[in-house]
Amino acid sequence: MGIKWDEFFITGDPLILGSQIAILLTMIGAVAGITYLKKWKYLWTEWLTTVDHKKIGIMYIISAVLMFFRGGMDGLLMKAQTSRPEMEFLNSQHYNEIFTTHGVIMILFMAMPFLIGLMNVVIPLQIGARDVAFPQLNALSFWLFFSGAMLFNISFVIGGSPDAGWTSYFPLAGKEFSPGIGNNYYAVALQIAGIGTLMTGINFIVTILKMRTKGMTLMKMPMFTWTTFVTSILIVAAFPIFTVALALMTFDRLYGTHFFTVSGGGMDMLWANLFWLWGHPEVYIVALPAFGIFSEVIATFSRKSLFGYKSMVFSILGIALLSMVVWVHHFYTMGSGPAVNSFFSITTMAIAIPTGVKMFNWLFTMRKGRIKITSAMLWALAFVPCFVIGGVTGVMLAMGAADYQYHNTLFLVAHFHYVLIPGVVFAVFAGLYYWWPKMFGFMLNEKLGKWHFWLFVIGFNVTFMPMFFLGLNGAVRRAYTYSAESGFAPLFMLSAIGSIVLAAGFAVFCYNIYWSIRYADRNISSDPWDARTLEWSTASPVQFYNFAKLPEVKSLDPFWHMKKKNEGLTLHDSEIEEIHMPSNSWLPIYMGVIFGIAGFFLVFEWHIAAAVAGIGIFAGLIIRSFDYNEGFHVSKEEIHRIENAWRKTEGEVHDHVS
Amino acid sequence: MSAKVDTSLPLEYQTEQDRMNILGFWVFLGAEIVLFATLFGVYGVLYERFAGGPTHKDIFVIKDVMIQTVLLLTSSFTMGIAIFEMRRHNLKGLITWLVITLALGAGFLFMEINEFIHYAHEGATMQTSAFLSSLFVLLGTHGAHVTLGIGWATMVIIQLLKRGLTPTTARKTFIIGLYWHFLDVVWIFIFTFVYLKGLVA
Amino acid sequence: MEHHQSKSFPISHVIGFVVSLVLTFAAAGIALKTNLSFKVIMWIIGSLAVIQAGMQLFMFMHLREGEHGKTNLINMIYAVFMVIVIVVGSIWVLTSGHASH
Amino acid sequence: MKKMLLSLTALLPMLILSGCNMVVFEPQGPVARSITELINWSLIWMLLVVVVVFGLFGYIVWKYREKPENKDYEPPEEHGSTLLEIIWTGIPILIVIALTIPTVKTLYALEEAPKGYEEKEPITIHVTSADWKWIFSYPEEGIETVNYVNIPEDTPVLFKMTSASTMQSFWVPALGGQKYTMPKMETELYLVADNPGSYEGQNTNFNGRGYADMKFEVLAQTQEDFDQWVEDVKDTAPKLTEKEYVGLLKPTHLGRLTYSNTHLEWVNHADPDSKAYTNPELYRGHGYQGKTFEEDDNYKNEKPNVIEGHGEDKGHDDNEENHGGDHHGH
Ligand code: HEA
Ligand code: HEA
Ligand code: CUA
Ligand SMILES: [Cu+2]
Repeated sequence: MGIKWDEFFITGDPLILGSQIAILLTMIGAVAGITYLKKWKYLWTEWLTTVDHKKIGIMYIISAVLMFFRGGMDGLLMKAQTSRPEMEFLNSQHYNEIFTTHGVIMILFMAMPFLIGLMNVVIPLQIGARDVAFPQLNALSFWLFFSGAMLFNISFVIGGSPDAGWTSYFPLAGKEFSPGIGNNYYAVALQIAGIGTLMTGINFIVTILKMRTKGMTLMKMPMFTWTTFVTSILIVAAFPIFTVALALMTFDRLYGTHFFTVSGGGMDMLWANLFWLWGHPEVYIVALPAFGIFSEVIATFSRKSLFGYKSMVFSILGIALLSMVVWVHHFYTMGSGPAVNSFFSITTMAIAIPTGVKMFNWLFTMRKGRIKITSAMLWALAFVPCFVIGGVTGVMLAMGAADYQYHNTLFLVAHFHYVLIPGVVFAVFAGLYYWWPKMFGFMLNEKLGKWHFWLFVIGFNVTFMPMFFLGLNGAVRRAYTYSAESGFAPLFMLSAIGSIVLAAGFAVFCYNIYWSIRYADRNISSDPWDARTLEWSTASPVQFYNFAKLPEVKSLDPFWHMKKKNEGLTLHDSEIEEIHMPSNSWLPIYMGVIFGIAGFFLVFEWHIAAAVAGIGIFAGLIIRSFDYNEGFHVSKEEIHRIENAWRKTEGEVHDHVS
Repeated sequence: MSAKVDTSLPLEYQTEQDRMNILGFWVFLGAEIVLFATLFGVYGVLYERFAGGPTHKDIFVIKDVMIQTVLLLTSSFTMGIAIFEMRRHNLKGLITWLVITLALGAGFLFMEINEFIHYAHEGATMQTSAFLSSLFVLLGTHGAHVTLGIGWATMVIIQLLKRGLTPTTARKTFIIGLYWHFLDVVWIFIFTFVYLKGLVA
Repeated sequence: MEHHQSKSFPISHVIGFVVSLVLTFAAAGIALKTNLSFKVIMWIIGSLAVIQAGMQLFMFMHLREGEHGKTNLINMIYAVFMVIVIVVGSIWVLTSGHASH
Repeated sequence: MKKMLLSLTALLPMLILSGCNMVVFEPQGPVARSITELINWSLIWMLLVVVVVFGLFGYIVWKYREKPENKDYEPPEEHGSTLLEIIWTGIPILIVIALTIPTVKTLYALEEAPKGYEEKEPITIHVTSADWKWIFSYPEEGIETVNYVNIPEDTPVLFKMTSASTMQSFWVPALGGQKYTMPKMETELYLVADNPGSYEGQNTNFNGRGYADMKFEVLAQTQEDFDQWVEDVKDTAPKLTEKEYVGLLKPTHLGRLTYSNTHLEWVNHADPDSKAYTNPELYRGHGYQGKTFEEDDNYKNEKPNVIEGHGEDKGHDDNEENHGGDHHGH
């Protein structure tokens, strides 16, 4: 096969060498540690083969936090490089790889899994179900995502990172201009992860349509469930486009076809078109669940039901529909003519309308409330002003003619960090602080939480606010350096300082997790926030079957009303029935691994090896087809024992702090 | 999940899990439609970019295409009959019609492979031009789906033979039926917007 | 759904099959044997394809059957919306402006 | 929250100080000016939105925050208000309309020679971007420059732009907005400079290692100076040969170059059938190398593959038949 071993590992760069050693040491350490603690069996049976939505959710979140770390490191390196003019810290090639992996990792391997993780943990609980519709498929989704993420991440030590931007525009990303295999990693790893995401979408659509507990009509669903539902629809509508685009990219790069190439009649603009047909909905795929999280958090901590529930639902639907018809705003400057640009300017600006409705509904949810400023709520509060800045600058970009001056400048970079970070990162932080007790049975430290919050929010504004002004002064994105005469230096420096504060905030967050695992009080109530939705009506951490008796719903905010009227909170022995649960399975992780191997060979263009691994994929599918495992039943005694452990007296839901 | 069985419904709809699987498959078909739509869009953009290579009229052979079409249409019909027999709890009829369906599908595949070989002989490969890249990938994706469908249906037939008609096997059969009809629907559009469009005078 | 269990002859399938053959050959005839303009032909055979696809969906795939008839219908309508956005949108965007003169 | 707002306000003066000479707000020609006007218009409305939301936000959060005094206050059940919801749907609709109208007008206007200059005969300059340099051809004058372009003041310049390699974007912020340059196709952009002066132009669309330094100078001159410069170039500059030109297209940085003929004589990269001068080997160098395809210019189809006499009798410039990789007939 002519394997070039001398090119296999990336060598010669001290930063990368350091990472290689660090990775190796971490791996050895992890293996040794698990062996020493004799945890292999536990790991295998409790986590790696699990089909429990809560554990899958937690695995998503852990991966996402790790990816945030990696992506954040990339961000810091970029900030260091541009902190001074003519800086010689990273060379241009290295910078290009870093912003590419930063963008891909942050959006696809941090934001997506973080939100999908929270969805996994929360949605079945919120709708009063025992699991998702297809638990095994859910595990498969996770392992495919994980496999794709790992494949993408090894690129910087083995074979070389992709370096054509997270948008990977052709012709640059084609073989003529990027002959290295870095961009194969992009095409293959995102494909694997994308398939997983697509299946998550299908799974959640069916779960939400079919598994809602008795009485929960669509218009009684919690807002996070609504946004998850609509996001899932967007995933199913948009991800196949990306699947095709990536496949065509793979064909162009590996098999010499001419979809996007310069020669043979290929059309570079077609890639941009397909990428954004997926890419724009993608940014709302990450934004919508985040909006759902804020809705839950704001309602809970204002002690009021969501203002304008119906208009909230309609604006979500409106955003989703509009988001499918705005993609051209990412390439107004491609010259498709004023008619096209006008059309897409209008559709894009129209998204401000439903988003504004949501904004004001949130504000008016708080009005007349009693706003309890916890860490979770702080994130939701900071979201409002920060996202408005991101949103209105989005509207400025949406004006086609004006975009001719902003496009591909740091103004754009500032815009999307101002929507992505408040819109997604703040939301996952809010969600994490909010649902942490539900996941683990103890709370994150509130004091550290506030440090985390202030450092991160201030750092964020200091980092990205200057970029608006740099952009308006002509500083372009993706440039690894700039001249001293440009006059950009002070603002770049300010921005770099901001990113250090930002990183300090993130470090406090990590420390908070560590601290809370070690010291936090384990003896907390199952409903510590005095919350409103069903997930709080069961134990913390949630027992594996979620609900001993599936709750019945009569109104919005069902748990709130159950508490108010004191009904449905008790559990009589006579109500306990056997519960049927799905069994663990090794197939999902097997499929993840085999996909990863096949993908790896494909990246290196070792087609025969890839084909052999491909047979393994089919073997897995066949085994699945013949698998008739019916799951198992939980006995009444076991349920009785588990329920007694957390319900102190019959029917009592623990009192809440506050 | 195995608990409630509603025997007033056709076998494949009797349990909640089966109903969820069927709904899930419909959603998956929605995704498949988007996938093929993207390929059609790509073809629609690139279909006249011959780069000096062969054009539609140089390579399409209408007679073969008509045979392929009739084969696939008939197989969709026989698949319908198979499901019809399933609903009558006629296992033997079901399997017979399934096998006929697969034979027709295999015939279609055989024709398609021959067609590709013929194209290659005319100097029309996937590397020749954008038009041919998009043509091969569109047809190839459909063909790969048919191949997968044949393999999958074979698995289902084996399970039917082993286990007889149960709600689970019935559901699996029903789903492969949906899949097969769907491939036929895609072909109708390939027939119209690739072959006929390319050959219009 | 009941109608299937009782019947012994799959009449709707046979009708569907015949109709699909007729539509197919009609489309081929119009495309290959008439001298209508390209546009007109494409509109006609395009419509025939849509009719035939709809027929398959309702007659063979039992789109409206079961408790999810409505959901399935919405699903398909949404899919058609996506098809239009992707196909028409892409072609429009990539063939106007500088690409069209 | 307070702290955050405070830190924001502390930032502001600094930003404004450095902001008062932002190039986008100092247009040097009618094209850029029309965009700046649009931007200023949008800024007014955006500021309004920001003020309203921030105001409401501050007021509500301050007034209804939990304090020791209101521990027992139980908020009312409240599900919405149709009137309010209509208001905050309606007003944004009006704002969007207010933004749409000038946007669409400007979009159409930017495709034509700017207002007030319709009479003046525009000069045409072909722009060819390559990795990582800008090549300017003056077909009327018969001269060519690399990495700088001289234009007469007060004269509309029609840039006809294409690329010899990747997708790039031509941007001279002081004079107007940007547009992409792409291989085998042509985009057009009008710019006018009010006064003599030097303006920086650059690529904004990332295209690999040399991207950050892909800049050029636009020098606007008086008509006399410009004519003089053209004469000088014609008299003194060397002639460009195809061989030399192929060298120019390699992925390199070049300083300024000047020639007394143009490469359009043998190739116009905007032509859909033009030769692609790609150099895959020169882009190697980072990471594990995959296989590259020999036929970087699709050698297989050098002669149109003619089967059954198709298209043979018709000439190459017949528009109907000559679709070879084209753009639906440029
Ligand atoms: C979570 C992600 C997210 C979100 C939510 C948004 C939201 C929006 N985005 Fe953004 N965008 C990105 C992520 C996101 N974007 C990314 C990642 C890119 C760059 C990708 C790349 O090139 O690498 C990008 C790029 C981008 C561009 C391309 C620019 C260019 O390349 O030149 C444009 C242009 O129109 C745009 C517009 C908008 C608009 C109009 C919104 C709107 O949805 C915003 C709506 C919100 C508000 C307006 C605020 C609240 C509303 C009110 C208070 C009501 C009243 C307001 C008005 C009437 C104005 N975005
Ligand atoms: C969700 C998405 C997301 C998020 C959260 C971020 C977060 C950040 N991004 Fe992001 N960014 C993108 C998505 C995102 N970005 C995208 C899509 C692009 C475009 C890519 C492209 O052009 O192709 C981009 C591009 C981009 C650029 C532009 C590059 C260029 O065009 O030249 C820059 C430059 O500064 C940047 C910086 C940052 C920084 C500093 C953060 C920070 O918020 C990161 C904060 C996180 C940390 C800092 C975590 C690490 C913390 C530590 C390491 C602390 C130390 C710990 C201990 C001591 C224990 N990003
Ligand atoms: Cu790009 Cu024509
Ligand atoms: Cu967008």
